[in-house]
Amino acid sequence: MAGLELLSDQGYRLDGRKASELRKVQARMGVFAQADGSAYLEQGNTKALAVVYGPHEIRGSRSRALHDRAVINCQYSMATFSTAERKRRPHGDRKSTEMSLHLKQTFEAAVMTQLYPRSQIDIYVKILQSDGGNYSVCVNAATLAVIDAGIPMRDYVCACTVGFVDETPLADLCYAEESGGVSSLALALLPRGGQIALLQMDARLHQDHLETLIEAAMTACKGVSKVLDEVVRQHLQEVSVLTGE
Amino acid sequence: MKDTPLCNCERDFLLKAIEEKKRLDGRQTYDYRKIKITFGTDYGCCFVDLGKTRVMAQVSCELVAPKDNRPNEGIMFFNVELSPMASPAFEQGRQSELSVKLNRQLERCLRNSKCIDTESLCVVSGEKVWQIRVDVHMLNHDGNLMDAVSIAAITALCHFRRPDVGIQGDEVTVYSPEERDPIPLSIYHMPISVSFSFFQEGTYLLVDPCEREERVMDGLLMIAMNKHREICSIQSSGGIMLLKEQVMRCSKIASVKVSEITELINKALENDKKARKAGGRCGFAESMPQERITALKKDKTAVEMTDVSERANEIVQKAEALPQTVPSPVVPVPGVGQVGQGPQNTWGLDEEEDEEDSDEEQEEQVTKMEEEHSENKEESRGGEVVEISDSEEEEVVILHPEKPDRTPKNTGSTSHQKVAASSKKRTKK
Amino acid sequence: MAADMRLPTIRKPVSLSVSTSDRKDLVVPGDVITSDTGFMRGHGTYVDEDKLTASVAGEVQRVDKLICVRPLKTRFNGEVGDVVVGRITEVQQKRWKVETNSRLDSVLLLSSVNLPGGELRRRSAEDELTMREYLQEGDLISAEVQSVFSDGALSLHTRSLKYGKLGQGVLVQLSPSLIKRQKTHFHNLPCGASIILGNNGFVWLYPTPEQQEEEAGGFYTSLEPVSLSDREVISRLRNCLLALAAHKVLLYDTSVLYCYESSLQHQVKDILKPEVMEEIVMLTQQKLLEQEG
Amino acid sequence: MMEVCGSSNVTLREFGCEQSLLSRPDGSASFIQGDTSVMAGVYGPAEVKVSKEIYDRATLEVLIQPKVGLPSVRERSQEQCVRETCEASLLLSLHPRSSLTLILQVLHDDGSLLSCFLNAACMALMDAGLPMSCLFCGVTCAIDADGQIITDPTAAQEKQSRALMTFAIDSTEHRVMMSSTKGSFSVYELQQCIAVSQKASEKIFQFYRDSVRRRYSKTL
Amino acid sequence: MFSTLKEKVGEVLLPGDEFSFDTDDTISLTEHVKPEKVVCGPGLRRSGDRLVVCKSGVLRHKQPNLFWIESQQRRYVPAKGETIIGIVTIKSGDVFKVDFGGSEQASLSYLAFEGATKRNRPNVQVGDLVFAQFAIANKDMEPELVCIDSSGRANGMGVFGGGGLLFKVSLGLVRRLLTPHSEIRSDLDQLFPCELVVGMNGRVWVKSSSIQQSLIITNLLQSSDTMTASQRQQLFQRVKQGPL
Repeated sequence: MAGLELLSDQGYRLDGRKASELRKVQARMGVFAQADGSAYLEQGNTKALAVVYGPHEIRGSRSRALHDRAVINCQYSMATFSTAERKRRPHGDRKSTEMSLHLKQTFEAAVMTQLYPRSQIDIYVKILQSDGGNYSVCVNAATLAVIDAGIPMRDYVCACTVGFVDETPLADLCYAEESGGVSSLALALLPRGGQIALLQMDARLHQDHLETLIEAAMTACKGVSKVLDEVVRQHLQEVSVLTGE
Repeated sequence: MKDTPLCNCERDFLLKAIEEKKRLDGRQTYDYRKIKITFGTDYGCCFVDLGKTRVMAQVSCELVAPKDNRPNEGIMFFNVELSPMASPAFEQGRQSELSVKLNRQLERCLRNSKCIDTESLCVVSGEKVWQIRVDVHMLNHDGNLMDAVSIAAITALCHFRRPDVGIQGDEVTVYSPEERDPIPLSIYHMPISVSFSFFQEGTYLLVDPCEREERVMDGLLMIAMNKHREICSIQSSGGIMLLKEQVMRCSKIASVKVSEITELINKALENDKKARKAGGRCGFAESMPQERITALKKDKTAVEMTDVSERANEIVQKAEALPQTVPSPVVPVPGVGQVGQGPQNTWGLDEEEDEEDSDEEQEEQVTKMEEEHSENKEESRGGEVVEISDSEEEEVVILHPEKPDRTPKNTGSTSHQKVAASSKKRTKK
Repeated sequence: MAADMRLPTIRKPVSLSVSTSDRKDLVVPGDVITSDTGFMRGHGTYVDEDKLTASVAGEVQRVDKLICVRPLKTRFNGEVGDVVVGRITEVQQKRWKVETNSRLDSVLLLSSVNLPGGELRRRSAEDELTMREYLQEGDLISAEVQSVFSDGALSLHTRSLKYGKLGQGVLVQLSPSLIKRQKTHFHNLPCGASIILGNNGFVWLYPTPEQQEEEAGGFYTSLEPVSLSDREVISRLRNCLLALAAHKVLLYDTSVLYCYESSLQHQVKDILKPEVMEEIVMLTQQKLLEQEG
Repeated sequence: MMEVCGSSNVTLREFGCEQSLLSRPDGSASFIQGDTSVMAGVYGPAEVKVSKEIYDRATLEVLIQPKVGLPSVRERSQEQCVRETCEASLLLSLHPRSSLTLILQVLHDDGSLLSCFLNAACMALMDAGLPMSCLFCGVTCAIDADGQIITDPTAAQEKQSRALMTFAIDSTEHRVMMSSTKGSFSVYELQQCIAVSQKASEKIFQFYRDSVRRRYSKTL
Repeated sequence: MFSTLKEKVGEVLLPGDEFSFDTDDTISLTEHVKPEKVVCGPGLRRSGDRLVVCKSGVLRHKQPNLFWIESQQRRYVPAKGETIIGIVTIKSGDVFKVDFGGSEQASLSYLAFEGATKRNRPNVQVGDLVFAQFAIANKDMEPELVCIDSSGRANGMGVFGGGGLLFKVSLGLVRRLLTPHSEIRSDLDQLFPCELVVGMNGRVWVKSSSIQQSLIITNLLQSSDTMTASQRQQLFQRVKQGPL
């Protein structure tokens, strides 16, 4: 691996965090007036914007409609200026398409789509600045946007990536760590029931370590969920005061 | 073109059957379908049959300039092609969700796990490296494409030989296989994907779902591992809720399955190597099923040429005269030869003979069935005998054709020696 | 013409001192509302392991044994009798599809409209063919919810003279939760314009008609030019509505009117400037409080 | 001129065929000529896209999948050759406003690929039970530097040849339904190649017949 | 021609094989034979004065003068009066759209059920199976299904009840199953009691007392497609004796 030491002997990481420490999460809901729901979320230096439209009548080919539940349509894109190298294609390549697909399946698991037969819910997520953990940040931002749109969900969906270095799981990887060749695992969790909505892992890892890694990821996700919970309650309070009759 | 819709009764039945631990084809919950690995004439060409699912992988290579950030590494490129042959729902040239999923999962499984030594593919640093391209074509879709794809891809990579290169100064020479023996790739480990499907919100779990099971499942968990029990990739898909315990259980099952499949691949590779060493032909002509009723093979045939010049003249005439004047060879009684005096029909297909044939073959069939019967008894816990594996066997009817008594009318008729076909069919038992 | 450009600033909410936030029961998705099984599950909730759990973020409402969670913001959930303003999206066999800001496009059956020439006329095949002459894609209508289909789609009707095709005017799309339910949603405001406050959050502003045209069947629309003064009134109203919506003030005839009156000291184009908006809304709210108190 | 006839080059490599080997398509076949091998699958008559609908006959689509990489111009032109042959033999007017899709997958290319495509296509169409006015087969002839005609050439023979011709020949009157040629040759050579191909086609048609007969041997 | 045709009954024919109408190929020493009428079934077509085979398969004959080609086709082409198993895919207004495995979906009016009126609509959901008959099956028109016979009776047609399994077999096997004294059927009868619905479109629905039995029947039928009668009987015998 590259010469960089991902975890110092003192137990500090490249950016000075402890192994299980998350990056700072900041978020705001209801950033757009026109959309049914929207949110902006920063996790460290990764920044994402999520917008939700719907549920609404299916536009385009009607054959996509499902007679027993809503279709979730996700689009993930990265701003051309989001990475150090200017991206030529903001969306449509294999990786983005896959990411859209993963977002879609994550929310299909969490959103109560059976309440809206024959309709469609659009979730658009854009990465404004990328510094690792793009998938997790998108999920977290989209969760807030879905809540803002008043669409029923079983629970929050929180996501986090974890890595594995020197027998130690590292929570919430940043770009330097991700590209440093550690085995990384991304996990989307419904924290209350401990259900995993999406699990994805890359690179080699011995079977015996899997459990510790999943455990660490679940803890990290629960950490994220606390922050999101605060954001939602704060927002709820502010708005409900305004509409107070 | 649309796929046939799934009706409610099928869905209900399948779910109920799964609850009772029964599967459509009589398998147990954690059983794989029959895996069959065959190779093509080329190096790096591999066919995998997983039950009725069938895929083909072909590895090819090319000298290209390396990527800027990795000047000393060869390039791996994967392409999973969902040919419309495999299912009417697949459209050509469209990036469907499934194709993205399979492509990315294969990349993740084989490239990100660094199973191939890409540094050994470097020819001239920063200038020329080998690009290894793996094309996987779906031929028939009956569920669990991912596992079939991963087996086919890794087997084809193991089977592949790239041409040797020599460097003299700035000159790079690529030697043809005749000049120098081609070189195999160096493969560190063999990641194999194992798919688990979940039903009824994760209550039930099946290994290797077939197409109809895939259509009623809630979600899928794909775990790629090697035989050293190292996980190379995990991917969940579909809207399922997993619990940690389920993931752990699946990873344990996967490690068992992976070691079985790895063994099978190694055996297949070894057999092929032996066959090639023995100098036998290992092309499709050999892999062509000999005993299928729907298959027929004809040895090298000479075309009788005695009246070619006449015919050629005839054509000249035709070109000049009106086409109607052609003595049109209407087949008065089909089945019997016509104008020319072609060689005798070499296939004993008179009805009598045929009956004899089938009688014999029935006897064979019986013994075969009995064998399998006892096998099944050992296999099946609970004594459910009727398993598909043997009813499938029923398709295989051996109708050994009579040795063709070709009349050597033509000079060109060469006798062709049949190489005993080493049947590469094996069941996973 | 000087352009007015501003840097983004954090919008300060109009803070009314009555921060009685604990007064309401606020929940977020996944929160257990009660584990008592004696309650009935309403909108915005689901039962998970015998616990009544919220599925949306909002305020818990209890009617007898029925527990609902009302989200802060949502698409229009139509009920029978609601007045809606909508746009025709499609002409189908014997029906129009109408976009009404609900989950599915609403349906306006050919049999639920008044056709010119007698209310109780049978719908002939000819009518089916000339449906596009009455209403075509893009037309705006006002209508009333007649019934709700099992999948949640609304069936509309325009069998009253007050409903039908809309002519010249301005459509303002707002959140449905800001519209206050009232006896009537059609108002001729004293400021010289009329307003239809659709329950679906679509608000229609139009010049007050001289007199009701009879026998038009609701398909005739006047194309006479609207006078400048009327236009100005309508634009002012539109901006007032947006200002009120931005500060989440419930919309009904009085609040709109008060806001209009408060805005008179500013030019129409200035109303949407944040500080002006804040001022106007403050004034409106004070007036409303006075009136209540 | 008789020296051509005496040549031992005029042989067909051993060939084989398997029908109904795939479970999904309505008809399938694999055809092997020496080492050259093609798999064919047919779907139809099935639903047709509105944009491709023809009011008085079925729409036939032929797709050729190369073994490596994506289909290119070469495949497109082969697709057209095969499609035109199939269109001439199929009774497309019996299934108006429907689609027939024929997919051909190269399994191994060792010369005479186009003729192998045609043979596999014919077997697959027969397996699908589509109405046809006649059968067809493909024969490839190469003319080498010495002017000798080689039927069913291997890839190496193709490379050394001066001209390469592929003919599709129908089963009833042994007429040429399609021809695709490359390289230079004289009129006489062309005629001779046609004659050779017609002769060779008899063998292939007899093979078709044997093959189908064998297939139905159980229900006879 | 009649005689040449008859000679060929039971033989395998290929597309392009022809029979000419001329009687001179049969040299009759007796009086001139009257040209006989021949009815062409599937796979045979008249073209001018010839009879052309257009599908590969075995030539079959039924008295007095009906000839057809029996083939192992998989794709179904609708024909008037045939009964099929369809899957309801869309409910739109007054009609259901039904998938039957052909080239387009058939329409089925909700009034075409026994006892259905404008008020009393049949209870059919999307995804349900219907057993219905073609009222219109014409290559140029949308096929139309009905679930009543000419006298307005259901006659076994209509929506399927719950349970059971649907599977596909070749069209040839379906025809074999539906022949008046089908051997396969009688063999099956000896195995277990079961409810079997066979559609001409290659779909078979089976319901029996247990899931296991339904599965066995499904697999037996699917495999008997490629078996000779004696092989099949052996297999059935084995299943019967098997410890079930």
